[in-house]
Amino acid sequence: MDATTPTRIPTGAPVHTPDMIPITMKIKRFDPEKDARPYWAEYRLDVRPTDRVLDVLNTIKWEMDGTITYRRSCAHGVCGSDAMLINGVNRLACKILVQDLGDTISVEPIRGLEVQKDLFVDMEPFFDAYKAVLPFFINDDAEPPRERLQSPEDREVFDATTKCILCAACTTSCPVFWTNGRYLGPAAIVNAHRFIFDSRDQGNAARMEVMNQSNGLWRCRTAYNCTEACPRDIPITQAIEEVKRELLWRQA
Amino acid sequence: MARAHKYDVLVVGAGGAGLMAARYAAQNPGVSVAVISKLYPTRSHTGAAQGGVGAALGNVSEDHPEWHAFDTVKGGDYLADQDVAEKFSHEVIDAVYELEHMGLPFSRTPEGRIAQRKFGGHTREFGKSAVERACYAADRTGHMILQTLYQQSIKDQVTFFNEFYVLDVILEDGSARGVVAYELATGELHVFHAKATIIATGGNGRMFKVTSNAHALTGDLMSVLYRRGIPMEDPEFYQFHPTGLYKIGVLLTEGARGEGGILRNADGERFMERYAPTIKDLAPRDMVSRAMYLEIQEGRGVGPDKDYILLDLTHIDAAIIEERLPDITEFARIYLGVDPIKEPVPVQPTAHYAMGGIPTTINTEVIRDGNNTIVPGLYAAGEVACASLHGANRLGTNSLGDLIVFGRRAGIEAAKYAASVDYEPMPDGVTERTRSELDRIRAASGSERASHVRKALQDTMMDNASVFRTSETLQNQVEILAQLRERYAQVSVEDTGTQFNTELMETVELGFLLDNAEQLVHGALNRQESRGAHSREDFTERDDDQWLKHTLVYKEDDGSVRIDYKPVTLGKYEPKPRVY
Amino acid sequence: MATAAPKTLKQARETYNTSGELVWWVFMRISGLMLVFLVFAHIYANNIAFNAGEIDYAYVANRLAQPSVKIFDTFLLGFALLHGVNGLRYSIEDYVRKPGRRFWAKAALFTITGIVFVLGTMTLWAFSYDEMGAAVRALN
Amino acid sequence: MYRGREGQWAFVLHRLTGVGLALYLLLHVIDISLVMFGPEGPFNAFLAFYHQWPFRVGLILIMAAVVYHAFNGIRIILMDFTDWGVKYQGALWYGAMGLTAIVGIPVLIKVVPEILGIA
Ligand SMILES: Cc1cc2nc3c(=O)[nH]c(=O)nc-3n(C[C@H](O)[C@H](O)[C@H](O)COP(=O)(O)OP(=O)(O)OC[C@H]3O[C@@H](n4cnc5c(N)ncnc54)[C@H](O)[C@@H]3O)c2cc1C
Ligand code: HEM
Ligand code: SF4
Ligand code: F3S
Ligand code: FES
Repeated sequence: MDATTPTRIPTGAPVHTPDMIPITMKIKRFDPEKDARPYWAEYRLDVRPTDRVLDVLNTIKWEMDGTITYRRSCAHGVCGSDAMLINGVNRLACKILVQDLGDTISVEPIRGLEVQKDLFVDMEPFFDAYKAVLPFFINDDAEPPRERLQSPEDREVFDATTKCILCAACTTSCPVFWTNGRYLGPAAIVNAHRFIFDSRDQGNAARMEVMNQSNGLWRCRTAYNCTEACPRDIPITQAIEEVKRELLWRQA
Repeated sequence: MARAHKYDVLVVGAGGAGLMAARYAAQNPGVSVAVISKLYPTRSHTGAAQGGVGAALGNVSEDHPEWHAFDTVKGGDYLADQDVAEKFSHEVIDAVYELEHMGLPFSRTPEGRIAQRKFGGHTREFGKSAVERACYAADRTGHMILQTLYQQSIKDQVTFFNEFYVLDVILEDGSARGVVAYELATGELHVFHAKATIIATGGNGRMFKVTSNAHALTGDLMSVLYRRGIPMEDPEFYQFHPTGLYKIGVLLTEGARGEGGILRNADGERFMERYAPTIKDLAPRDMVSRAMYLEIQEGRGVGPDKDYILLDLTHIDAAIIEERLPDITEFARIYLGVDPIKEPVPVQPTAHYAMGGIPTTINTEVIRDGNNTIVPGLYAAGEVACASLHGANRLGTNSLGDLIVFGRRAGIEAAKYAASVDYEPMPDGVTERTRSELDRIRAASGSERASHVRKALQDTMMDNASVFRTSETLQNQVEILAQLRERYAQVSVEDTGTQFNTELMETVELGFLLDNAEQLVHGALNRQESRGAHSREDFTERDDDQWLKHTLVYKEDDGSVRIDYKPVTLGKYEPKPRVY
Repeated sequence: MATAAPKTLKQARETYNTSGELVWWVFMRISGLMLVFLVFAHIYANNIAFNAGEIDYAYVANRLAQPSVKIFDTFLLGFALLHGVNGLRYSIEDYVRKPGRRFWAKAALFTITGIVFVLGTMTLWAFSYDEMGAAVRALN
Repeated sequence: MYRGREGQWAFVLHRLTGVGLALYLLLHVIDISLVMFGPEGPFNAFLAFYHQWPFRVGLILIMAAVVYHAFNGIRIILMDFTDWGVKYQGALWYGAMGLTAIVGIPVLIKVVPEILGIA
């Protein structure tokens, strides 16, 4: 793999900064201290097609209207702060570019959680559901002096579901969750999957019990919105179905 | 009135360091612990760390903690305290096993052990060749650490105050009594009374224009303590990571070079062969970043403006890239439209890591002067702290190691301290300072926008105080900072509401950033040598006779800046010229 | 927002009351497969092999006079009702959010289903359509 | 409206058809049960009532619904028990729709005129 002397000279496609284009940004706004109900606000501004939606929001906040409120931190899709309903689907604002959306962009808070202000929603019910599935490693055996062994194959089984950043894009895209907020939701199941299929973990009996509750796993109607929405490309529905089967065979 | 809370141990910050500290503090029965964070814990920037955590496990090839200690000291250009580096390189091995025991899903070797790979500056036998020391979970090691620690804190039933901004630390008669925090949801101030307070609030990279750091990394607590008279140690040592995505700064881990990636200039030349013949692209970050800047300065930069370098992964097996570097591959595809499997990726150095910070002892106790006078009840760990492990330049993977080693120490030490003392009385009017500052900003009617001041700060810091510095650029920046302070006083906010006022908080954070920039620029201006990440074009050599010492930057009551120094703890490893 | 963090298993148990969701899930699949045959055969018999526009009392009574039809229709009735009522329960639990209303909606659903089941069974088994059919034929 | 894809619409349709079928089933059992009251009973009168337009169209929709629901039901079962069912769920949905059309249209050609009383 050590290519000390280059056999060819790769220069790559030059990266141009594209010109600014005018866009219209529609934002569903709500300030509990002023507004009786949410309303749509429109902003017209020039941005680059390669800007992230988060950059556009920042430009609006920093240049046009400081009152606009949203969560953000990492700005590259790893912290899970800025899941929003963008042009009708759940996306991370920092992981979708203007050029993928066109010149009119609409942004709303994610659904099924209470809107607190503009794009802020109450995340507590989401985290409560997550916490309910015992999303932590359980193994009461004496700890070995070094690591517990796990084959690369065993590690691979649950690789996808270790990627979750708890952004809630999936849960708040789920039609069942919108109307039945007591449904655990895909994010919680994903995080249960991460442990259920970890060969080192021993906590499955308890976890399965939670999954099996009336608002648990079985409420999933395989609508796939979660899978489409996940910014980490976790095959969520696949994971849910794996847990369903595991639970079924276990009970059988 | 402010709401009041009381906990034996208070942890400020819920990144890797904070969560580790909380976990260890909470293991002492009878000690109550709470964690305050301005972000939900899993949003902390530890989650962005990609490449790995360095520990001499020797799972792939022979390795020893002594080698690791040596690499750390040498990588830090001998400014690291050697007692700290030695302790660290031994303890980090335990800490990594412990993470594994908490369930952290490391990638695995065929034998089922924790997988390890090469990383910049990590060598076998004191510099002979690169060694596989970075324990990793694909390119999401930090994510896994953060998630695992948060998961454990759920198991341990740790109490969290999320989206609370700590805006002041209460120091009275030389000891810490707790903090003042602003609740974003309500706009209320809360007073947290504590026996021991642990600061773990991460970095301050947002003072630069191109950075790998999150929007939230504004050096809040470094500034708060600075204003309270605690010095900042070694702030001039700020690391630029060689491979940030062109223009946006999103990081591409050094693991990419660990897996065989190569940096090339416009001629397609592997220029690192000239700068570091032995380990080439895996030289420490400061050297690589400087080399890249020099290539660009000499006209060998790539692109229409000849202002970037290429990271070439195209010769690596596509399957390996997809398996070991999936996230950064995706970043390049999304943000630059470049597929690393097919084409080299445009990169440029990006502001990354503060080697300096709140000065602490090896036991994470905060110190207030060059005589190592301890501030009772105050601890610091993680990127915000400076236990002098990283010296003048941090080695890749040593930050995650720092979090778990010193986070753990902080938790243990703070709990021990809290168990041994009573609550000291809470003085009156502790919220006054914070309240009046918030009221001032809310009521201000000036015409300035925080965003404009911040942008000016970031642009000028990038121009004048980044990879290369001269007395002229730094002097210039001192003046610019003074002007920016004046402009800051004119900043007003449009959002005067109480609930979820993020504009108000951004403005407060800008104030913190200005302090951080001040510390850095003054430290850099005074240090007339080049060492590690601090590179002066007017003093290009390292000067051990005069400058083998740590900087301490103080804020005086009248607002002026005072610089002091303290000695470096030396040991086995004699300072030598740093060649790789 | 301050969160006294975690949900313990105990709390989780309190939040989510146990039920036979798994069993129902399996039943939906098995009954669904059975219904494919039952329903399609039913439609075939009544709408394709026969002109649906001409259905009248005589036709129905004639059909119900045959024991094989009785048995077939009993299966159809049982599976379809159970499958359908459980499906309706899913919908109620998803859309009727207030606990009180949800209770009454489900109570009403189960009552109606019970009545319909009794009606259906009676229709199939309690009468002799031979006689009634004969009466009709006589009438014509 | 949330811009979901195949999976979402498959679910919405499955639920709508399911609920429609279940409600129809309840009515259907009730009206058939009227045969209990003998030839002089209300059965034929009821049938006459059903022969009104909205009910005739409704009956056609119910038949289309049951075909879709059945095929999509099989799609769901395939997803539940096979990995490829999940992987190709989108294609399977188009398949279910296609089968619905293939089976449904001939049936409708036969049945619609009869139900509408044209034939
Ligand atoms: C892109 C990237 C990749 C990296 N990769 C690696 C790597 O591969 N290996 C390695 O060793 N290191 C790496 N690092 C460095 C390392 O990740 C960081 O230094 C480290 O994660 C910092 O952790 P922390 O716990 O100190 O702070 P953080 O994780 O940044 O957490 C800070 C916490 O403090 C809270 N906080 C901040 N201010 C306040 C306030 N005023 N009030 C209340 N709470 C507050 C925040 O909410 C947050 O919870 C990387 C860094 C970056 C940016
Ligand atoms: C013809 C063959 C049929 C098959 C293969 C079938 C299959 C299924 C399956 C697998 C489900 C479960 C869906 C899920 O869990 O996501 C379901 C749900 C349902 N079915 Fe059927 N079914 C059939 C006929 C019927 C009939 C005749 C009725 C009406 C009585 C009916 C009413 C319902 C209802 C109401 C639901 C619930 C829908 C939901 O929750 O979204 N089904 N069906
Ligand atoms: S599963 Fe995906 S969409 Fe859901 S919370 Fe995790 S990262 Fe977000
Ligand atoms: S959207 Fe909802 S219904 Fe299931 S497949 Fe996803 S959780
Ligand atoms: S800001 Fe972190 S995920 Fe978008």
